[in-house]
Amino acid sequence: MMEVEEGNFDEAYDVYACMQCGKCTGSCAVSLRSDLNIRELMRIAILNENGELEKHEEIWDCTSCGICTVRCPRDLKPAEVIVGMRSSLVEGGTIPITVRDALESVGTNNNPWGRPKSKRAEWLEDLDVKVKNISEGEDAEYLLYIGCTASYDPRIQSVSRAAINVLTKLGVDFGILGEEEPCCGSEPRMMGETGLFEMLVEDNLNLFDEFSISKIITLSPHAYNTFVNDYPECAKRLKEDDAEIPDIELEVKHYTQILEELIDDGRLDGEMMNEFSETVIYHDPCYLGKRNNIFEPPRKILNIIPGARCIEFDRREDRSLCCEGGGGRMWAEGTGTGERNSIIRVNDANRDEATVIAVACPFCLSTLEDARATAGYEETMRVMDIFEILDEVLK
Amino acid sequence: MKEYAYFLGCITPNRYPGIEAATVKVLKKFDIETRDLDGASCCPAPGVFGSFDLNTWLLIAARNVTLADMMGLDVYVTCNGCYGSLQEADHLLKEKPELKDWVNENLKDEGLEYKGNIEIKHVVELLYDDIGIKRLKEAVVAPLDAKIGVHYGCHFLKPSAVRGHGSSERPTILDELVEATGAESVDYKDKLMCCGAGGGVRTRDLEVSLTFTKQKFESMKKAGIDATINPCAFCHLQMDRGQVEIKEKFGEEFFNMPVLFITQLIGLSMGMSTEELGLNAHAIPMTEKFIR
Amino acid sequence: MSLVEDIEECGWVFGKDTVDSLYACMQCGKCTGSCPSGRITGYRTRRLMNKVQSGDRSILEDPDIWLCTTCYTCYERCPREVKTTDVIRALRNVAAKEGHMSKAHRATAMYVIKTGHAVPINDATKKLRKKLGLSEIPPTTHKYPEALKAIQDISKKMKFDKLVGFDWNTMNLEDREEK
Amino acid sequence: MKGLVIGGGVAGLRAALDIANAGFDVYLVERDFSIGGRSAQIVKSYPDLINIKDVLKPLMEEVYNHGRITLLTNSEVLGLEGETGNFKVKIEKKPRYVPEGKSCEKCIEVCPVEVPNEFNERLDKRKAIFVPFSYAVPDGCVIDETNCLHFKDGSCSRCKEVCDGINFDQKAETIEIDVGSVVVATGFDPFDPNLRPELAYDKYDGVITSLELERILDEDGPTGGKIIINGEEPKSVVFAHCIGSRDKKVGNPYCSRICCMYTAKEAYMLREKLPNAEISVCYIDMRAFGKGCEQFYEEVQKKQVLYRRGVAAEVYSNGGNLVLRAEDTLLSEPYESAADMIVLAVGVEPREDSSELAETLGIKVDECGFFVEKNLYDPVETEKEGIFLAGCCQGPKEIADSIMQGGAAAAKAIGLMGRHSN
Repeated sequence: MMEVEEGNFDEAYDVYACMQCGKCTGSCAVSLRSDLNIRELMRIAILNENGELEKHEEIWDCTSCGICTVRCPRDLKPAEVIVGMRSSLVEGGTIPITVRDALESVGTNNNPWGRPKSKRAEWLEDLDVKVKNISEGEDAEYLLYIGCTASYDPRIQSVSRAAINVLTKLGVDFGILGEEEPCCGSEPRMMGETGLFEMLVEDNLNLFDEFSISKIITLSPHAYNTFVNDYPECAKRLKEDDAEIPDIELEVKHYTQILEELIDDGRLDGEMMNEFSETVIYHDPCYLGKRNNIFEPPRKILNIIPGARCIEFDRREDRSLCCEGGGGRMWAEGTGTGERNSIIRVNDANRDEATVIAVACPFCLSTLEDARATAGYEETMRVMDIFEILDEVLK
Repeated sequence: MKEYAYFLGCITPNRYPGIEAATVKVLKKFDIETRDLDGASCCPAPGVFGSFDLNTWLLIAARNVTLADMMGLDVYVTCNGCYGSLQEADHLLKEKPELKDWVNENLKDEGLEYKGNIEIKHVVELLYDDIGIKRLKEAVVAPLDAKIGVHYGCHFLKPSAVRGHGSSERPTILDELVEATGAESVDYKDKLMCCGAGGGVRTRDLEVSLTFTKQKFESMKKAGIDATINPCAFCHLQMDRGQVEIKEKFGEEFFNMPVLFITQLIGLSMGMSTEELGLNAHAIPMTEKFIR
Repeated sequence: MSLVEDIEECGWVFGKDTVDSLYACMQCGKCTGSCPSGRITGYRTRRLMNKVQSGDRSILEDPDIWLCTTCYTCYERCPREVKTTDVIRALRNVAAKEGHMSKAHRATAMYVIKTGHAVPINDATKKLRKKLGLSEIPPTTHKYPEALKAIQDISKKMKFDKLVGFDWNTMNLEDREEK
Repeated sequence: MKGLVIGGGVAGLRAALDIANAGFDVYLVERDFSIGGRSAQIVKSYPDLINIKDVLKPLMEEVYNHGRITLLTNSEVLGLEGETGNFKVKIEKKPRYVPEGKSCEKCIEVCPVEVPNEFNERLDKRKAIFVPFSYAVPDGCVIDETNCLHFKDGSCSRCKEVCDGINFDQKAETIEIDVGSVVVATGFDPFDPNLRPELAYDKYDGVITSLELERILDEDGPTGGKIIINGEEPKSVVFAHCIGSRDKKVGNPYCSRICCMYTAKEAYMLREKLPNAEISVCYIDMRAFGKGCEQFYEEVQKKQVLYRRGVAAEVYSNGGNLVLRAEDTLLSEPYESAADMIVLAVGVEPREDSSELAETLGIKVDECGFFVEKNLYDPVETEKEGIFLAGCCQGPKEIADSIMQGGAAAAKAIGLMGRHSN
């Protein structure tokens, strides 16, 4: 049987309880076009030793969308088994070079994009609005956690700027960490770098404590997920190992949840907006939807925008088709050869005559933007983060 | 006296005529006369031609059966492939009237008509049923003191429902014949395994087919076997010539295990010479125990 | 036509029931577990049956289907009495029809058309036959030209010559790309 | 001494008859308007394919006409006190408003209310005054007061205008009876597939449950036995096993036992009606342990019903065409299968209100909601002496087993009442 730090794969993930029904593989976002077969991997985890994993390059095809775990009839966590397998590969050093570079960059630059830490706040430069910087001692109710991708990727930086504009207009008391903002660790964790993730959790919790941060708004569902689901568990484990972890309880929200609260409180409504004469189709991000059951808030926001005709994908909410941006896929080539999900997605949107695909995740924005260009919809369709739409329509 | 037509097939007359000579001689000693089946062809091989085109296979096989049918003689074979082809075709034709009509329609031009009045026999059946163990034992003048590994071959036993020699998993008929010669039939691990030649595998992928054979010889060696006997010219070729090919392909030590057709073994026990049984023409030379 | 219908057509001599027995396959794997070829090659009988059931034509191109030696072990042991070996032979007929026939197999077929024997006689054997007191030429198609003609007539009538690509002018195989 | 049987499905019918035939008077309490239970919705049995109606109808009539059986339909048990040999049971008898046996059906024609017909799994409509099903016992019309306009706002009495038998003034009454023993045989509910939203049961008309298909297969059903989905005969059908069974995510970790075989039977019946359709079945393991069941399974396969190992993963529509995705776990290959009709083999669940009844009776339910038997060796007794279990309320089982358990529970009840009578 395969081994991980926590013991063997059965102790860590209950692999013997798998009944090999194939619900995971059948549900998997990439199984139709990649060799990734999670059911088979569950079997291999019992029957083989860790060395076997080197033959399975497709382990890096997993987008960590989590649907296998969501649907498993035996209530197992196949998505975590993949993380465990990647951990073993990371430990053994047999990982794709691009993944290795990304992980090393997190260690040295605090982001996986290989960009210097000093440039993390560059996106702020052409912004008209003044933003509080909590790391410079300014007080704010919320930390707006931008995240690595929205800090460095030129296309996604526009979401960060839109976020500042919108939240400021709506009177939310928030600040940022600027250059001091760390990597949240979500992607390193999904890429199997458990040790690095633990280090980030320890450092980040201490950083939040230092600046008395307890309420966080995230742009990315990935950051949201890791703060809400991974941090508490990891902190508990670290404490048991006598690490110095501050006793803070974080209240973390994805930005769509904050905006929903503003709508409920009457602080955001359609009258504050100009007409948005578009047919908008919303693409559920896996980390917001499947993994955390947050389906309503983004729809609620889009539905109050005047002039917007909101339509839906056939595959939506918990059946939403993963864009393949998560789980470290931004840094792994992938073995599949068939049509990418993001292409299927923009084609579906086009068939349904959508003019705007609304997203609420930097990875979805990135993959769908690429697909839009590849599929030739540059003239007829835009891919926009909900923040970007609001920035455009708010008076 | 009994009379049979002998369907030679390909490998017996064209590669291992020793099998033909031994068989005719042994049968004659027991008053079984062999008549030529003039104009017979390749059976054609059931796994090979049956895999290419079943219509052609059936027609050629039916033609061969009909040649004997028109002589009014039951026919015997010395190859499991021939046995498989002719018996399967005969069985299908006896079972399915529409097939018989189709065959006769197509054989009309050759002046042939299949009637289904004869039986297809394997020489092993002649030895076991017509002659019998008792008479075989009585005929032994030079009992063999040797450990024999029996190879049945697949199409002699299977499909068992058509062949009718009982269980294909626990056959004894050849072992009984071997023991009648004074030799000991020794069990070995892959006794019932295919030799690897059939189904077109030898032709298409010699290395794969030899891997079967090699495995059989390895387990025979382990069991301390002196020689292997078979009832099938094709298996015979695979196991005799195959040993040379195994050495060529895999560069391993020679197994050097003599390969005998069942009537060759019986011939030896009845005092016939190694030479008249064609045994000295084999690729693997006989060891002392089989030289008379 | 679906794959199974093709197989039914090619295997009509066995009868429809024989080919259709494959629908009784419950995928227990007894066949694969029993297969001597599967012990040393990538040939997987159960998988083949499954693919045939689901009409996956890609198996026609799969060279593995030619690794069955027709030993009938699977056929004998099948708990559902699927006529595996017959199904495989009929399936190979379909593959051959679509041009998936190896050069070596075509050559074997050629010998039968040319001589009536898949393994024709040679000089060494002629000598040996004489020494053993047998007729130098066996009393088969080798001896009787009219018998050989009968075999050739059957090959033409069944279009077997076309199937294997036999050229009557050169009495040899025509050049053909191996699929 | 008298007996009580709660539930008029096959298990309860068998129990009531056996107790009555042993010489004891027995009450049979049924919540619905008719006895017959779930079996009445089923067309044929497996593996012998006999018409359920041919067996069930005589059984129902025998119960109805039996001198020792008091049949209380449209009735519910409200309370139970006392102990074995001496239970006092409170029962609410609700009115039918129409005399039993009355069914000239003129009233149905004039009724303006149309509601989904539960008996046909809501695939067609019925009126507020209606005949529960073709061979209901007691027969005749009944009024469903929750939907009847007369009871809603008094705005309608059209049925009464054409039928003087109708009496809106009937009132529910509570009666109290003394019984020595109780057999509980309250049956099951089918799993609600909306708890597995990825299968999109709520989204597409082409996705149906096996019980819905059962009604569609019935010559007396909503389509007259024609297989019609979205107005057309389906060309491809996929059955999906283990929907709501063997599934911890929906709280049903158990195997429902009957789905493998009822699916085989439905596939068989479907094949008869659709000789050219592609029919396949997604399954995890095949459980065909009943007498004759394995042979039947083989027979079904031979009708070119393709069994593919691997559970159904999800259903979506690709530009209007249904697609089912799953992995063929034998080939280790995920696949997408187009299907005009997808039949979800829904599992067996305890009745929604089984815990309430357990509390009323003072017996236990297990973590899944099924009533708990005393132990493995007393499979029809409960921990409370004098209360026995039969049929699917104790755990999933097929019709034959339910009947068997009904008989066993009756034998226990007879023995107990015999001891107390002496």
